[in-house]
Amino acid sequence: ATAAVKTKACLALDTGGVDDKSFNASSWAGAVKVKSSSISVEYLPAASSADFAGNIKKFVDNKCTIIIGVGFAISGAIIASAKANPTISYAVVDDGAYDCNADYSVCNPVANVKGLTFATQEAAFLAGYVAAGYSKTGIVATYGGAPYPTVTCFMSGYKQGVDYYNTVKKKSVKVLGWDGKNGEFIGDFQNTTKALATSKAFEQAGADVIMPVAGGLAAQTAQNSMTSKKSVTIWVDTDGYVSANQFKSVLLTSVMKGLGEAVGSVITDVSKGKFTNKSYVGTLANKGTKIATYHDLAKKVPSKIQNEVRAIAADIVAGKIKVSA
Amino acid sequence: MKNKQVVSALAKKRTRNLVIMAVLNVVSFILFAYLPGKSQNVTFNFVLGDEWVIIHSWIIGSKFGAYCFSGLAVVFLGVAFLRARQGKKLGASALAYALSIFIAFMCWAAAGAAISVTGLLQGGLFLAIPLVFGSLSGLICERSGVINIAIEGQLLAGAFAAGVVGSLTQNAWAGLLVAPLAGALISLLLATFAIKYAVDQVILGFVINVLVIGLTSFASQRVLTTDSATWNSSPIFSTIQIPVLSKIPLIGPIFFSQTIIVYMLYVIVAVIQLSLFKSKWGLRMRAVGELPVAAESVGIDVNKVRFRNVLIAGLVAGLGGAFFTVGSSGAFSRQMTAGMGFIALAALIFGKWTPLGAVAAALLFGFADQLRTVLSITGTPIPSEFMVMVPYIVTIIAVSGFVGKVRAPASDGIPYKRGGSH
Amino acid sequence: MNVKSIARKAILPSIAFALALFVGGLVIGLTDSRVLSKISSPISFIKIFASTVGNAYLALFQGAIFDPNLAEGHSFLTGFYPLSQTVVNAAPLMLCGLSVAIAFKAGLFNIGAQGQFILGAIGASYVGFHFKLPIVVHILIAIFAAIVLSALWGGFVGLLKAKTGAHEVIVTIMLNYIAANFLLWLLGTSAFLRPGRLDPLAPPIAESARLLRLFGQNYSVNVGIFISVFVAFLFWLLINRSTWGFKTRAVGANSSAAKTAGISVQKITVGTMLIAGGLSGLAGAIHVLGFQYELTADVAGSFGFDAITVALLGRGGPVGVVLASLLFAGLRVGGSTMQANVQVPVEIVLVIQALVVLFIAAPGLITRYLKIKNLESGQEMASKGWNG
Amino acid sequence: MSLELQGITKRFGGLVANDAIDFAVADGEIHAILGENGAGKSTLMNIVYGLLQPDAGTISVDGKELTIHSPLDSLAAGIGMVHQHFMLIPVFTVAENIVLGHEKTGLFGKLDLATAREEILRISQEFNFDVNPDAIVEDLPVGIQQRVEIIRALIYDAKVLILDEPTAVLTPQETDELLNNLKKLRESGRAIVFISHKLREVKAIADKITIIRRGKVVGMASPSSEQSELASLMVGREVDLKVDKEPAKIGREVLKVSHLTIQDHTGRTLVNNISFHVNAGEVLAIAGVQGNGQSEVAEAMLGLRDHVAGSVLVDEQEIIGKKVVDCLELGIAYVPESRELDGLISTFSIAENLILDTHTSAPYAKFGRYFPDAVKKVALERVAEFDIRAQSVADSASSLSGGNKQKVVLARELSRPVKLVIISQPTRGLDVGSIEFVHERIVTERNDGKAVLLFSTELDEVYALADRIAIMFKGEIIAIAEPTISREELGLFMAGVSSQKGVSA
Ligand SMILES: Nc1ncnc2c1ncn2[C@@H]1O[C@H](COP(=O)(O)OP(=O)(O)OP(=O)(O)O)[C@@H](O)[C@H]1O
Ligand SMILES: Nc1ncnc2c1ncn2[C@@H]1O[C@H](COP(=O)(O)OP(=O)(O)OP(=O)(O)O)[C@@H](O)[C@H]1O
Ligand SMILES: [Mg+2]
Ligand SMILES: [Mg+2]
Repeated sequence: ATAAVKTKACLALDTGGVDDKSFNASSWAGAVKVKSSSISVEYLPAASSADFAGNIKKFVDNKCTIIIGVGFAISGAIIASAKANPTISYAVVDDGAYDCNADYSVCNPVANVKGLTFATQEAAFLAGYVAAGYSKTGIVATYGGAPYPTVTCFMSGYKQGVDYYNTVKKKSVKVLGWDGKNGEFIGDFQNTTKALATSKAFEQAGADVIMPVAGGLAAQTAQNSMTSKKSVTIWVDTDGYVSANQFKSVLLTSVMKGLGEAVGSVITDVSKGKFTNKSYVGTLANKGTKIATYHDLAKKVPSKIQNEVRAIAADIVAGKIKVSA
Repeated sequence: MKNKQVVSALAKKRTRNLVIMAVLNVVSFILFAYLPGKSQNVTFNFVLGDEWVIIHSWIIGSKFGAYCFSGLAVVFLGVAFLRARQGKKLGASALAYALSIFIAFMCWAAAGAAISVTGLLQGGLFLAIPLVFGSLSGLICERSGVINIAIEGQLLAGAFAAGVVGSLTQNAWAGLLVAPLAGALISLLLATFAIKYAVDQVILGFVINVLVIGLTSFASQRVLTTDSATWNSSPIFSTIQIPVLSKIPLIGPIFFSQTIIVYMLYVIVAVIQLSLFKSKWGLRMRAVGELPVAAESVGIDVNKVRFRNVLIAGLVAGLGGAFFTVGSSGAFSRQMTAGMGFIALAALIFGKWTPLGAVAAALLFGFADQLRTVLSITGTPIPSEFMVMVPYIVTIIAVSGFVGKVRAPASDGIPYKRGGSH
Repeated sequence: MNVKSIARKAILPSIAFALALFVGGLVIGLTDSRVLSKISSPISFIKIFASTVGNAYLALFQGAIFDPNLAEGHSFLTGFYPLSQTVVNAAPLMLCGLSVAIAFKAGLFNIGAQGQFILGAIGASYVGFHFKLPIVVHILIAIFAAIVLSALWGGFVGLLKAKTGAHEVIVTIMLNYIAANFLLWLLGTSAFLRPGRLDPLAPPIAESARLLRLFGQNYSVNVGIFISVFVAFLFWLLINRSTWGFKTRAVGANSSAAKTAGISVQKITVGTMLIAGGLSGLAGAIHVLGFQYELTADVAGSFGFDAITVALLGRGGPVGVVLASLLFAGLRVGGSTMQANVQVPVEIVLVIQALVVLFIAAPGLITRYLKIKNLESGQEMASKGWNG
Repeated sequence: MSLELQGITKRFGGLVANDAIDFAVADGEIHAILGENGAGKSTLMNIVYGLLQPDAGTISVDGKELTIHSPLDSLAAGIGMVHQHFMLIPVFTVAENIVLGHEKTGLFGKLDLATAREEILRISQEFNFDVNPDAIVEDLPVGIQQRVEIIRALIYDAKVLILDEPTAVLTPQETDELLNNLKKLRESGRAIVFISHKLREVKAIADKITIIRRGKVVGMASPSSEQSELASLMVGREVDLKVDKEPAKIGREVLKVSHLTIQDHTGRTLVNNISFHVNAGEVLAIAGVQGNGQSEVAEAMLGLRDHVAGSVLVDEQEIIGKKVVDCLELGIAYVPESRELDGLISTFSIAENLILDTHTSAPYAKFGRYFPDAVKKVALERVAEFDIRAQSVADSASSLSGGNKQKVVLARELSRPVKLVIISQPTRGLDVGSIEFVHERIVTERNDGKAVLLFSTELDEVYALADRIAIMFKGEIIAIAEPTISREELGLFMAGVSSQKGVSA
């Protein structure tokens, strides 16, 4: 047996930084997890999208064996670099990484780039169903940080889940904050005051379940749920019960996005020499996205609902239920 | 030979405003009342908690309501017109007009939905709190003759200090205690450079903001996030229900079930309003802000007064900063003041450099912002990105002399040199 | 303006920069856990303190100018890749800096470079990806579109100020927020979406609209830097060798005397803000056409804000702005390397920038404590208070 | 109580404003300080009052030497001052202004104005001042504002009262009243320092006269001494303020103002429906106490004001509604009231200031290009012609002395081809040398057949230059008179008493 090939995994982060309590953070966490004697990991932050190309270039010069761009925004720079350096493996988080021609009539995967995307709407669908089933007031809510597809797909799946609940149960649970194309957005991922005011406003409008899709701002909503006791919160990206344990008493469930795992597995693939450019889509089926258990609130969620959710999950996996982004 | 009658700027402005009002009225008739297809019910709720008297929610047909209140607006417009004819101020009539138009607008915007009026006002106040603190800080500085663009920085510093100390001690009060000091520290910088070194105050304020944003963001990345359990998870103040008052319908839940910081705010507003015009402190503050050399000629040490007041302003803004962390969210996050310092500045100008004016303006901005939220969660056709712009647009309109030509204190921003020739 | 006078002008900024680096070093050192752990034993404390700060600034240098690691194996010159990045970022920064500076000449404080930059980027990129045009023509039209859009955006501020007296500081700050949200909305509209995609990411700029790169594809340095420096020269001409410049300086120095002399303060105010807007817009164009190649939500980065410190450090003059923009671009670019290599957050760059400007604005401070005589005062630039 | 100064010296950079000045005033005595503008009078008194710190010298009260760091010390020592530039906060009420610095506070630190009100009323009774304690100062005419300053000094019972050019803003009648009041105060045993450069008044009231020139005491004189004697002491050479001008050769009507009305932006009427005309070759002087609308009229002549109605014709051309630049084009030379604020750009070079309003025309400019060399060349000629004292035309205007600043403005305005010269307070703050120069210049323009509209609050100046005198009061022209009109009559007009003979408008 020959010594394992030394793998050097390098993450080019999106703006927002490694501590964004969101996709940058979980991608980096995933990389760190698989760190080993034969695998080294490092990252570069970006102050703005102007840094992307430069960061990737640094990695190329530093002889990285796999370069992972985090966020759809960096995709272009990754593809450009990949075509210039065919010997290096690349991956992009939250983007299919297709190389299109001028008028986007033909788009092809690039030989050495793997796209990592997530059908989070599928898990969000389940969360929506749970929320609808849990809600006493018949009103549930969601809001986003900014109207990015990676944000809105959560909200969209959530709404579809509620609508599905309404059709099967002949109920009319209302969703605030997302009507299918428009919704409530804070405008950034910093303004805690506004996030808090928004959460309060949702409660005053009668919502008793709120799903914030706004990175760090989610803490404000959970915080508010704790103080007001008028609502519960659905966490996203990670299992809030673990990552934000101080709020455990008000976390109904979490819509988990397997970013870390995906990033980790790409890196291990490379170290095992099994890297392919076959793009990865995290789904309920491959557990790339899922909802967390109800933890402390388990007894508050009717077991009937819990079972139905399992069934629906199966249907989505089987393709009986289609969930659009 | 011609001899046209002069029209003063005031008269011009009045006629202009009347025209605008009339146009708005037509718009409200057409857009809010006539155009909408079928009429849906609008529900206005006034109850939030367990007030004594439960005001029944008020349900009205959207089209009907829009017609009624647009009509009512016409009446007030008439009154305003008559007053203008007599060269009187539009004052109350304009206010009543605006209110009617607003209700007509709400009937249209919230058609088929339920609006919690109390909640709307409560939320508005909530968003206004940092603005009020900020604008009062600006007021004290500028009435003393020092322009304060650094409000943002003062708020941010206060938020940071309160968050960290509150977290380290696991005691919100400790945080509340240091926040003003942090604000004052920033003021110390402002005062030293503005008064001692006579640096251009607008530039100075801007640069101080950059400095504070840099320092707090740096520290929060390098220290807070490394171990947020110790450094960045402060307990927060719980709301205090004032025994009797908090049960008053409408008023109670809005004003009397708040955190200690808000109650402090009430006191501060009252104190500043009174003392600005009725105390030695206020008299001297205004004197050094208007004609410092005259103040000096009666033995007042102008720069000492200015220096002290700038520090006091820092205390006020710093306290306001505490609202962001120990007052609401518990944890500090980068640039969490999100430009509120600048809106506070606009509120100060909009409020014509008077405490009550600034407070009113701040409340208006807060209200506009909350209204945005409330409407967009009940669902409006307007894209959210535009809804987000609302407070900024309101601010621009506000400072565009819409409230009449505002005059800053005469020596605002002009450094004072002893024995300088006048 | 001869070499000697420039040299004399440079004394104060240099000292200020050195001081800023020093204070920045303190901040870096005293927030480092490893350093603090040694607080008990002075000697080792000093040692580790020095090494920490030293490494940080070394990384800064490597990220901004020259990195030996890149050179090894290749030619010596390849080690200057970071410098090329600095230059690329300096170009738009320079133009934004000039935008702020020209406003200062007329006594206006233009905090709106950020928003104007965004409008320019929008115009340039739309023309850049939407139309099919021959090279050069395409570039010219794209730049033209950028300048028109941003000039109007900036001119609006001037108009408000002239007609209603709305203070430019407040208005430009608000317009920055509005521009950012407008861009976000735009990126969601079909006109700016990539076919079959939903991300807020406009289609890439057509090859025909991209600015020529100077040292091949590996180095993104492009003609943008020449354009910027040339514009700096035009700036000097406009201010010192044109009647418009004379009027501008007059209004900036004493508007009531200017008015009495028959100069229309309103016209100058509006005109200056038009030009200022156009300059920032040109910056946006050069950034997307020469480097970014696509319109993103944060396309403006922090160019517009850094520009203000650039203008202040550059003392409002073209030469100063050119040099200052290179310096701050270097800090920015080096900053992210510093964060990557030694985990010192890039925000320290903001601190250094602010400190430099503070020390410059208060020459009294330096002259007093460093006993340096006959410095050029740092106060060429003054904005007008609310009543002005 | 007596005040004594010894060897007071004060330097402003290179300029010695006070040079080892000795001065003393005893109680029950009025001691006048006579000196032309810029002699150092205010500087000296500001030192006594603590607003400026002397570089050398001692101040002693009742023989006790005391160090005065700030007005606090002087006030404590019983020194009160009525300043040349009033030290009143415009937006404060009279009472607020009086208590400022000596505030008494009641419950919860509430400001106590009541006692101040009583005091104010008491004193204005005593001197029949009729001052309303609750009036806002900026609404009061300057005469009353001055009384407020006197009241303030008296309330903090000043034993030594300093008045710095108190009569500059008063009508002759008001001046007489003031002088009488000062006599009263003298009776009450106060020591009074009376500063002026108006010989008549000084002779009328002073017990002793000290004359200073260029910061030095050049001698003492008794009130009985001849005016000419005082004048030559003051100026340092023989002077006669008579400008010899041949009778006017009246030409066509150049300026015709009819029914001119001006309001401020709040709609307050500042100038009310006035009409007058100026012919080529004559000087029409508009006299009046400052603040009666003259400044507004002057500005309106150049289109500098909004909210103007009526008609202003220059050679049959309406200028109301015209842009400033077009008015200048029409051939109007305009010398503003304040050279510092409106006449010059202090940071600009002297050369640039010399072409402020002609910078777009040849040879300075062509197709928008600007040629500094041409500017410099022309500047050198102007400096020679108007004998402007400056090291270099590249120096900034701020480096110039008052008189030379004024010369720069004149040089700029009078070097253009103009038919109408509008000139406000042309000699304010100038020394006699400059005054003579400026007056001669004005007369030359008149003789060249230009129409000259002169705004002046200095009666001497008006009499010296005017061919006709229009008197403004409260925004109206209440009379247009011949220069033969007596001071008394003129004074009554300035005080608004129009019920009398004289060519009423
Ligand atoms: N703060 C100052 N800095 C520099 N020079 C000054 C200052 N104040 C006064 N001067 C100069 O000192 C000289 C004396 O000024 P001062 O005001 O005492 O003269 P004055 O006798 O009061 O003249 P006026 O009759 O105009 O009041 C003048 O040349 C004046 O320009
Ligand atoms: N306020 C001031 N600040 C600084 N320097 C001043 C000031 N006033 C006067 N000076 C300086 O003092 C000198 C004398 O000024 P001043 O106005 O007294 O001249 P002057 O004696 O009145 O002569 P002139 O007849 O030209 O008015 C000038 O050179 C001027 O530079
Ligand atoms: Mg004087
Ligand atoms: Mg003088």
